[in-house]
Amino acid sequence: MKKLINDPKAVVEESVEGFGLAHADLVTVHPDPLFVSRKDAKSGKVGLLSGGGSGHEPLHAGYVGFGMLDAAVPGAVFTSPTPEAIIPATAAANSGAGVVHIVKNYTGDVLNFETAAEMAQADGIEVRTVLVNDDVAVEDSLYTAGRRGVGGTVLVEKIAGAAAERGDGLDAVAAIGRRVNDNVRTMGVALSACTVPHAGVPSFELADDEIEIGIGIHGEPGRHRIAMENADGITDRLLEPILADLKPASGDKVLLFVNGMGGTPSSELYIVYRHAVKVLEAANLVVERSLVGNYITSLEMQGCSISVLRLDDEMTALWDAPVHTPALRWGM
Amino acid sequence: MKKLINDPKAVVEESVEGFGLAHADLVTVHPDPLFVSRKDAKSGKVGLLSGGGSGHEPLHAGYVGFGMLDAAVPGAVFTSPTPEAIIPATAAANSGAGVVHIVKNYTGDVLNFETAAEMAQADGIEVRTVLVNDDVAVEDSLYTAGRRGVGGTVLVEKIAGAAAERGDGLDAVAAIGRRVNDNVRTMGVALSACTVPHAGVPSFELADDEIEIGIGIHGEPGRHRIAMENADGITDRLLEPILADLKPASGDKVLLFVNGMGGTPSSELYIVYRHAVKVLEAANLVVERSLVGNYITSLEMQGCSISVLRLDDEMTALWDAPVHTPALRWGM
Amino acid sequence: MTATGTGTTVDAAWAIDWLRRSAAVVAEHRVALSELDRAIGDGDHGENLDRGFTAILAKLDEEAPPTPGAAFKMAAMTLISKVGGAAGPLYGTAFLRAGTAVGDAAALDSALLVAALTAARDGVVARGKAESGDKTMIDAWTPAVDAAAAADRSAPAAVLAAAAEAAEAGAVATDPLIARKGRASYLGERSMGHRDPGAASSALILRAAADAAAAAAPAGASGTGA
Amino acid sequence: MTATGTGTTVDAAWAIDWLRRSAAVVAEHRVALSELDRAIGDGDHGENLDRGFTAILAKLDEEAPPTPGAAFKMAAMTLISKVGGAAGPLYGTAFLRAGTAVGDAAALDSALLVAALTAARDGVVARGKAESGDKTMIDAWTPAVDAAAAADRSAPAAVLAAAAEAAEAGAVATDPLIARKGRASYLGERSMGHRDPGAASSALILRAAADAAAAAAPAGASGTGA
Ligand SMILES: Nc1ncnc2c1ncn2[C@@H]1O[C@H](COP(=O)(O)OP(=O)(O)O)[C@@H](O)[C@H]1O
Ligand SMILES: Nc1ncnc2c1ncn2[C@@H]1O[C@H](COP(=O)(O)OP(=O)(O)O)[C@@H](O)[C@H]1O
Ligand SMILES: [Mg+2]
Ligand SMILES: [Mg+2]
Ligand SMILES: [Mg+2]
Ligand SMILES: [Mg+2]
Repeated sequence: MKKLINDPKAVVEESVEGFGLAHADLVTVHPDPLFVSRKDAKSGKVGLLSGGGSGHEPLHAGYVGFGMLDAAVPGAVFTSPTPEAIIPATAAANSGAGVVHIVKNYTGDVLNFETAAEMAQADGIEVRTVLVNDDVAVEDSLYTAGRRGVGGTVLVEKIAGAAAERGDGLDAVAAIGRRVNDNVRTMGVALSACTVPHAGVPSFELADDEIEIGIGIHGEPGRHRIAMENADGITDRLLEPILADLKPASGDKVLLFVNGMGGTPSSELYIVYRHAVKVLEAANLVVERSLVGNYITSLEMQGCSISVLRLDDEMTALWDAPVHTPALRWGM
Repeated sequence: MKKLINDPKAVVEESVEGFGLAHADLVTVHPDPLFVSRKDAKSGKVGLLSGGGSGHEPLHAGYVGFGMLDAAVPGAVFTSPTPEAIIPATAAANSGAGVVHIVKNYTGDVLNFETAAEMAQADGIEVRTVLVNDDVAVEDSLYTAGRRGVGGTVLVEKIAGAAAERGDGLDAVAAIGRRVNDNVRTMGVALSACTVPHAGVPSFELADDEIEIGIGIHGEPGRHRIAMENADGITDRLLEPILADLKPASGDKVLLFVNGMGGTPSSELYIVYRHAVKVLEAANLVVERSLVGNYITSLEMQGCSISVLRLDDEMTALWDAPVHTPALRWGM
Repeated sequence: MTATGTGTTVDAAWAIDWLRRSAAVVAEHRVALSELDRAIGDGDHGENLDRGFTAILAKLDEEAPPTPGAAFKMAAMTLISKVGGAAGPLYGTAFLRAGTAVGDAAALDSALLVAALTAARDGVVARGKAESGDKTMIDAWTPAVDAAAAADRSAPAAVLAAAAEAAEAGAVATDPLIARKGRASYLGERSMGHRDPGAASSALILRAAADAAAAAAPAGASGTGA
Repeated sequence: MTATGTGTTVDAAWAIDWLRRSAAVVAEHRVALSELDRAIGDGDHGENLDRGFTAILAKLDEEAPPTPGAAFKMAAMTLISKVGGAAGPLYGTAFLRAGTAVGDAAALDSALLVAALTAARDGVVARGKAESGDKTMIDAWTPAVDAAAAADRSAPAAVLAAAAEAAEAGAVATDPLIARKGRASYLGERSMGHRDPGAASSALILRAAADAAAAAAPAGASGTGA
């Protein structure tokens, strides 16, 4: 394992410290328990908080700022944070109107946020939870812990964040977050595994001509292992279950999000995007908005995920609304 | 070699096509000869053009847009483009006030841009060339092709782009570009090599406990191969020759740019940034501006480069000026 | 601190010794547990538990809990705040419920121990909603609780030894199962042929409880357990 | 097309044959040339030249240049527009200067050939500023030009054979050198022990010129060359 790190046990702390130094205009880093809060939040708005294991950067701390999150709680690498950190972060995100927790659907995240939400409510902070579970790779959700929260999380955070920024109330912000989740589907592929710093070995082994289809974002193996294919073929394989599950109507407007897992150059993401647009247009969908880049990653994993969000006019307007965070910025 | 590509020979064309689809609001892709031009350039401003081998994305096409480049010419992977494409791109970038070519100092780039500039001038377009050569890894520049253009290129493009946008004349834009180049120094490290698509094998071999210090951005080996060190140690090694060469005075204001080579997660870049800030502050420098991320890459190479730019007030103001390109955006 | 006991009950010293022995086996098996998790999860289970039990050791060094219940509650709060992931809240709930079950009793007899183990298991089920056969820590805990309930109640050491043995068998028995809860469930059939890490760690921790009780019991006072 | 020649001159057919043979050897050695470049450069030299010569073949299929000079100029423009990198402008300049040197002569005798080779080399030096010993294509070209100038001038085939032989030796002789120009110069001493890719490709292309001339010469008309 070769990484630009010092002590494998201090990776998250040191990285977030550096992040805080680089973005001191936007965020404050609270070191112990570790969480990140927004510097300029206006009082009285609904607070937005997300968190989860680290290793998915820029998610979540990179999205703290105007028009998106008010606080982010980074756990250990690929390990959900504990209530110990979520509770004070919830308090920091609260300016009187309550806090929405955006939680990716993993047993650990759900349990820890559940406990934290209970304790924050006991302290008098209203909490609503938006569970993100957009991963169509998980087929039999009845017989599993349910679909995972993956790429769609970024879109939920942006759109719900814009709703909070324009002054929507607690239930309204949670409702728009859920609406985004209900309308987004994601599927991912890994060309290589990633190496968790404290483990020191890749999280799975993949032969030189194999890829994993249907991965999550924690370096876990996917649903199927298949022989390497070209970019167009892989794109077809990712889009097929997305469209089968989302069942968009002809003429629907969509946001197409091609996300890099961390170790794939953006040039390759654009090759995937190119074909994805063709597939969606052939299905009579209108690609109204796009996002291409490393927005929710698995350390240095090579691969990508594709998310398709069915847009309505309100979601589009909230997507377009100004945002100013370390990792997503436009309109200001 | 596993990559999200179709035909290794079509990588650049397909990737730029996808890029054009994703950013159709900002850029136009001209397929043959291949170049990218800005959609909304205002008439009468000095045009800015850059180009070079592909594989460094988002450089250069990602910087086409308001406040930065007017055209970019992507060559084959790691191979400078030819006059055949540079000439029409120069014509597209010209709206009457002439064009500045920003050229990274490599024999191939210099020769091809030289030829193109000559031919464009013959067609009546005034051309000035800003040669970027910020790489302190090249020690004996008298006995080599001279220092290479690396990370500093991004800063030259941003700051000269802002000067052109505010209406500076041809010589003034070239002068500010040269001033940035004169005040920036860069040094890079590779933890792994990258694989050029048509080659199919990594551009060099590196043992599990070795790193290359002083790499360029073309997958070429560096100046020294050393045993793996921790992030702080590597950061020290990169900053030492930068500061020795730049010789900043105590109290100088600097921009600190920690750039990922493509395959390194941003969390690791922030660990490097964290220590770099400490080293610069210990040298009594004021880190006034920062940039951390993948801005000039070598495909999926793991590693980073550090650039330090000595700022003056004008450069800082031009850095802060609004920019709206696919890969760099703020203030609008 | 040397664990003590009358042979028919276990006390705070036993509880503390249990936690210390748990910390030791978790540290010893840290890599192995993460390795199990790497096969069907995300490779952090050993690391997670080690972080939690290291924090428990630090707390124990600061202040010795006066009762088994206080020790369990301290362990619960520490695991909940330090472990994260699925295992943190689940183990935390287990210790919390065990603590509530024993109240502030200074000594626990076999019946109270069985009640504590049952409450712990029920807490994990309540939080995680897993059923037997879902390939989770429940597949170690439920056989352990059943064995404890059926064991010779003359000595806690015997009860805990029976529980540990059953937990170990239960962990081994997760190998052929298809996971239906937790991260491993995403693998579907590919989770077959691997041991559930949480079941494995549960067996280690219950064995530590039995070992602490055996060490605490006066010579000859223990029951049928190892 | 069969190359023809009087034995004392070479013509357009020879020039076309040279370009076709060059395309063939470059294609054959594409991977090997890139492999040389991978060691001390960026691994694209074979790919670059192959792209250029493939384009030259396409142009030749469209229209046969009427004179050697026209063939050289067509090659020059194609290499400049298609190859990129350092090699594109340098080889392009070489062919351009050679074309200018021979003007629109229909047949080139040995003296004109030597002048063309000299002009080509001088063009590369003018563009690239490399000196002998800098570990570049110049280290193949300069010995080639010197050998051509000194060769028996009775037949172009002999002149070109001498040039090719010297270029090959020159390419081999780049192995121990430290590069001072081009990408390889960034490696400093680490460039030692590797052959310069541009010198290697120059030797291949000059050998193709000699082979084309040998094929064109009537049996027995060639000089001392191989
Ligand atoms: N719903 C559940 N009920 C009971 N145990 C569970 C459940 N989900 C996960 N587990 C247990 O947690 C273990 C994984 O713990 P750990 O690796 O620390 O957390 P994470 O899965 O969040 O990385 C699994 O091996 C399993 O025994
Ligand atoms: N300044 C120079 N003068 C002469 N030849 C040069 C010079 N710079 C580079 N070369 C030649 O070009 C070759 C490399 O060509 P190529 O790999 O196609 O271009 P690039 O280096 O741009 O990738 C070198 O092997 C060397 O022979
Ligand atoms: Mg985990
Ligand atoms: Mg090249
Ligand atoms: Mg785990
Ligand atoms: Mg090369």
